[in-house]
Amino acid sequence: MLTASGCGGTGRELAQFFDVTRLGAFVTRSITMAPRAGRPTPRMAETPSGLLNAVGLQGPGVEAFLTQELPWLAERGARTVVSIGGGTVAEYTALARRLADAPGVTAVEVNLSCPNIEDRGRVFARDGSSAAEVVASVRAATRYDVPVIAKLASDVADIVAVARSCVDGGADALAMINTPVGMSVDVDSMRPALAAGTGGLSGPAIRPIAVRCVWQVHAALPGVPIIGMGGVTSGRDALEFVLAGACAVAVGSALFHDPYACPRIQRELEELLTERGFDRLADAVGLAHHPPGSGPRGRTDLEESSL
Amino acid sequence: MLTASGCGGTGRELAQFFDVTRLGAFVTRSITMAPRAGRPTPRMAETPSGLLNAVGLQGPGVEAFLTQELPWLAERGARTVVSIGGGTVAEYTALARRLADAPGVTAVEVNLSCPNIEDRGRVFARDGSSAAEVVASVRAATRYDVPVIAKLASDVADIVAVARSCVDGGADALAMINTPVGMSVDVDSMRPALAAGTGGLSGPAIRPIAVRCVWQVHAALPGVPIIGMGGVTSGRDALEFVLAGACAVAVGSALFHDPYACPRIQRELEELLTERGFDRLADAVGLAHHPPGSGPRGRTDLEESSL
Amino acid sequence: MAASPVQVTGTVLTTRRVDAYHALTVVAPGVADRTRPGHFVGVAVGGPSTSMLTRRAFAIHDVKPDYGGTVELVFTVRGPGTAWLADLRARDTLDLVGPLGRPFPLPRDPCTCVLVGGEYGSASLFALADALQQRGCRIDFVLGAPSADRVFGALRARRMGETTTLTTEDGSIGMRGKVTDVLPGVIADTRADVVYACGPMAMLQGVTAVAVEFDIPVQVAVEEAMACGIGVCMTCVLPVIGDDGVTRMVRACTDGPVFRGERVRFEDVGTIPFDALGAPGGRHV
Amino acid sequence: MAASPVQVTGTVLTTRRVDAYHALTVVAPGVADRTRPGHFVGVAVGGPSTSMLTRRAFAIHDVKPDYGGTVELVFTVRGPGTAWLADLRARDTLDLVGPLGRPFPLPRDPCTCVLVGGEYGSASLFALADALQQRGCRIDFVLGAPSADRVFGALRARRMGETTTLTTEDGSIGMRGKVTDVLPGVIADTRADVVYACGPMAMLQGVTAVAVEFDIPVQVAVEEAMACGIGVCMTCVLPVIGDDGVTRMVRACTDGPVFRGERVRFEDVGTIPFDALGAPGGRHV
Ligand SMILES: Cc1cc2nc3c(=O)[nH]c(=O)nc-3n(C[C@H](O)[C@H](O)[C@H](O)COP(=O)(O)OP(=O)(O)OC[C@H]3O[C@@H](n4cnc5c(N)ncnc54)[C@H](O)[C@@H]3O)c2cc1C
Ligand SMILES: Cc1cc2nc3c(=O)[nH]c(=O)nc-3n(C[C@H](O)[C@H](O)[C@H](O)COP(=O)(O)OP(=O)(O)OC[C@H]3O[C@@H](n4cnc5c(N)ncnc54)[C@H](O)[C@@H]3O)c2cc1C
Ligand SMILES: Cc1cc2nc3c(=O)[nH]c(=O)nc-3n(C[C@H](O)[C@H](O)[C@H](O)COP(=O)(O)O)c2cc1C
Ligand SMILES: Cc1cc2nc3c(=O)[nH]c(=O)nc-3n(C[C@H](O)[C@H](O)[C@H](O)COP(=O)(O)O)c2cc1C
Ligand code: FES
Ligand code: FES
Repeated sequence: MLTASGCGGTGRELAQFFDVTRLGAFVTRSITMAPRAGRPTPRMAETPSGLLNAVGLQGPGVEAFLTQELPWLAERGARTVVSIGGGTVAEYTALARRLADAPGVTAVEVNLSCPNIEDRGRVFARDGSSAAEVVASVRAATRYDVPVIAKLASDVADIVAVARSCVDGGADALAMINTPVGMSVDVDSMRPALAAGTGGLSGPAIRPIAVRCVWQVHAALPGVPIIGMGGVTSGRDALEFVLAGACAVAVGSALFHDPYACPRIQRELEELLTERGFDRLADAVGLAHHPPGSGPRGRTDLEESSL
Repeated sequence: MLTASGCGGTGRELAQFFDVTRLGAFVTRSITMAPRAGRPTPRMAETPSGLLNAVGLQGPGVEAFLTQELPWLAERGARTVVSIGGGTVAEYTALARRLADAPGVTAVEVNLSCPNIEDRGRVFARDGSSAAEVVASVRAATRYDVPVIAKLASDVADIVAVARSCVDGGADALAMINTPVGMSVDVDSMRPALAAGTGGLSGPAIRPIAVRCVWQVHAALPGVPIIGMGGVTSGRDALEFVLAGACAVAVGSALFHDPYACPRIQRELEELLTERGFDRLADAVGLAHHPPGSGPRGRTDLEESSL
Repeated sequence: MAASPVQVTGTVLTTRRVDAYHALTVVAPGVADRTRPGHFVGVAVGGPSTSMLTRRAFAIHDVKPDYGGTVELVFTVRGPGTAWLADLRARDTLDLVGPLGRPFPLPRDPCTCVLVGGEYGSASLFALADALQQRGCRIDFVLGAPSADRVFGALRARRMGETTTLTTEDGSIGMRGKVTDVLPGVIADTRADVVYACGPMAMLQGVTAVAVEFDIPVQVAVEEAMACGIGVCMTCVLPVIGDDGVTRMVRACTDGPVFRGERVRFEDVGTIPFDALGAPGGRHV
Repeated sequence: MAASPVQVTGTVLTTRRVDAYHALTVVAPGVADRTRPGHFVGVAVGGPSTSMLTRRAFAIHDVKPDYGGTVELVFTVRGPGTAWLADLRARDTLDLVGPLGRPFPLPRDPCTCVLVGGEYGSASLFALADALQQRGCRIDFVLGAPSADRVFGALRARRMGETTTLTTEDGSIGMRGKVTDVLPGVIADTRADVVYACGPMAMLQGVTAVAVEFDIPVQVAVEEAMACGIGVCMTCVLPVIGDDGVTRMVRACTDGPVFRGERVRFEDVGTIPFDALGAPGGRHV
């Protein structure tokens, strides 16, 4: 059980509620080179079973992160995945270099949902080749024993193609999904509900899209570890991702509702696995792809279309 | 107020509840050349504020449609938009020709969310150029005074690019969005909840994604009429689409819950418009793009990224 | 075709537990008036800001003239929707659409009818029994369930039926076994002319097989997952053989839920039979 | 920093209407124990299958020792979440996280305090008044709202305060106008040492301007839309000037909701001031 990037604060806030060292890993918000004040408010709008946010990567910048946030996590022995975000390949690379000799970095997660300044603001995650370029240079700048995770977004025509590019670029694992772009208009003010106009949609509303992405990528790249996320609020939700092919599950917006969500979901998942006779999580990963029987309902003819 | 394709049956079912001639238009399910039995069951799964379906365009084929369904609508004087679906450009063209001399066709809607048999099953809506090709040939085969509507899906990296291709191909209007592809795994049977594996996600869960698509396309192509849909359940939801840029709104899954949804939403929308001092719907279309004041909160700096 | 359905927001009159089941009586005049045996209702669950979009289908158990007309539903808690229903109290409101579906066809002349109910499936049989008795028919009941607490309406069946045979899989009441174990005996003893059945799909398949063996007609009320209940979404289909011998994927909600048992291709439920109209590579394609 | 918050599922003890407001008393021992004046709670709304994901924030109005500890919330129905809360009845359960936020700082020595409340904002002032009085402070109240039914706690203010001045925009009770119209007079008359305020942002801005004019400290409790209330989501930020003179986008939920009024850049709320830390094109970028 991991926290999802940007949803667990600095770790200190959640530590009031439970022991963060018992997390599979604490994933930081996406760290940028310079401090960022983020987007104006309103930054959030509730939608049916979902939440739109436009925080805009507010954060203190990598230097302050390394002096004020990472050491706190490291001292406690929390496994820490550092998420990084940038506007150019060079910025991602510089971030990875800066993290390379920091103690206490369990893995580096590359948040590819940032606009590429050099490509008219096109988001890296929507273009397999620029995503791969970022991943390759982060991989090269990162210590060999620190895994690099590429975090993908669902706003693409072919998630498998992007996933494959990232793996070819050297990603050790994939995290998905980041928030699809959404929008809400306030019918009273007759203006967008978020100051930034559009925002990222998270929560149970997107779970079917996230599960589909995990399913498709696991089917195409069965050997690649996947961290599944998007609307996980319970052990049943987590198991849905595991059965679709995720070997780890991250919890985001659910933390806003239930600060104890991570340990609770972990416990619920363990119970469900035990009930179903699994000794280890690994035995359940991707199991929904392989029907136990082979009756006509068991057929897996998954055309990608909705029709 | 329109019905969304595939959500209003043949028209007869809804006529038990309200007068279908009072609809802005009745949109048929997507008609195919040959009869289709569709996908096996289970064809539906409920998700948080959403619904996954994999009906698979079950229908009687165009001949039976023209003899048994269209005349019923035409006799009553219902405005009918005929949605068509095919696996090749030729099939769409043949359908458009077959409809060309049928009386009672108000418009033709091209459902582009069908797999292109000639492009390894890639869905037309995900590829601007093949979408444009379909639209152009349907446009050519359709009477000049019958508008052709291109129906787009949100599962693309750049909805504006696809929209532009379709308009360049001759689309008179755009309908959006068709259902994003989603999936749900039943954690008890440990198999996909739908027999088809993946399905189309509809309902309020996708409304933020749909509103964002309408907003982006209206911003880029302000002169093109847009039919907005995706999770409309109330007059407020409909107004959200109108303010984002839709000049008409379609109701899909909400019909499953409330068979009177169309007339109710129409009435609610009219009340909201009156409250806000609009004489005509047209005056509200796209209004959220143009802030009345110009304070700092009124700025419309809409980067497309979620960050 | 069904009576024209209406949507009503009814008030819950009473709630009670009956063994493993919950029973809910709701004031719903427009629905009650039009209901015939075998009809069902679509119930909105979860309240105003719910995340549950689809109505839940429930057979109409009882219709009473009180307060302008009430309907009673009997249900078991299966998931979040039925859990919400079970929490309702008197005076809460409930949003219903109904009556839906095609009711049970009734014989023109008096005859002997065996009514077979599995679990809560028996809920729709009592109104049917009433209607049949009014036409002078003889009624015999066969009710089954996994255990005693899940046999619904045994007392009422004993009051109404000429005979009533109960079966439970654990033997906690009646005969140990399934309804199909005892049905041939009941049909033979009563010289039944027709069988009506409502319950799980596997039971309906078994009952149909028995009736076919005896060469008597059988009417089954099927249960398929439904998104709309009014015939517009096409999610509730199953393969049924038409008068013309052609198998079509028909809607359980409006073409059913009552079908002639021998017309339902039970073996193929959950598939598109290769010879169904419009099947991939099949007829007419 | 706040007392360590906890999550509890409390039972609703009483519900009542107070003019335009609803008041809800909930048994929540762990929360009640730790609450200090100015704390708030995050309340889960909508029940088990709700479509509403975020908790709603409410100031803690009153804490009582009954049943191990109760908290009272006072609220007005604004949208679906508060509508759901307003429908709760005694014995229903409510899921709370709290106490949250930094409470009002208290003066070390006895002094004269003016407490300014706008609409339901006055709800958090009575516990504060209690604490101040225990330290020997003199309390004067200024409460305002658009109309009489939306002034909360006038009676209690009259009981507790040395003086109580009411204002309504429609003049239906007290003086016609806003709290800021009367505040200078009250400060002058009482020779106030400090102002505490809770209410709409525009009011807090006005109150701060008055206090600055008089050169006395002012503590304001702000209200910003919050997704988490516990400091992890960064949606509730506003520009506040730090001790070092640098403006930062700080969290209303954990860095506030109580701030020194003159530190809050009210004019710039809803923007990123160009000179804020990390502003685009601004400091350190
Ligand atoms: C015509 C008809 C009559 C019925 N009569 C009764 C009755 O009298 N008493 C009773 O207890 N139950 C009856 N059912 C089954 C009842 O509809 C389901 O138990 C109920 O929908 C489950 O909802 P849930 O939210 O508790 O469970 P979930 O499993 O969480 O439901 C999720 C979704 O699946 C659908 N669904 C799941 N199982 C079924 C099913 N078996 N049939 C239809 N939809 C399903 C639900 O409608 C919903 O959309 C009937 C079903 C049909 C089709
Ligand atoms: C620290 C704090 C203390 C508060 N104390 C009180 C109180 O004592 N009494 C009272 O009546 N109200 C109080 N509020 C405001 C209260 O939180 C909102 O009225 C409530 O969240 C509205 O929820 P809704 O679902 O009814 O409305 P909606 O407008 O539908 O809410 C939708 C979303 O917006 C958020 N939201 C909307 N308006 C506000 C707002 N002004 N502040 C915070 N979040 C908002 C909601 O939390 C929710 O996520 C307080 C807010 C804060 C931040
Ligand atoms: C408020 C908020 C802030 C987020 N910030 C980041 C971020 O900094 N980097 C990132 O990669 N993802 C970020 N995300 C996306 C989440 O990590 C996660 O991918 C997404 O929310 C889906 O999971 P959920 O539905 O469990 O929230 C953020 C999400 C939210 C709601
Ligand atoms: C059961 C079902 C069947 C559908 N069939 C079609 C179809 O045949 N053709 C089509 O273009 N869209 C079809 N759609 C998509 C809808 O027309 C609509 O785009 C989508 O459901 C979003 O709107 P909603 O959220 O209001 O349902 C179908 C949707 C559902 C739920
Ligand atoms: S449930 Fe929708 S067609 Fe039967
Ligand atoms: S509300 Fe989440 S950080 Fe303040």
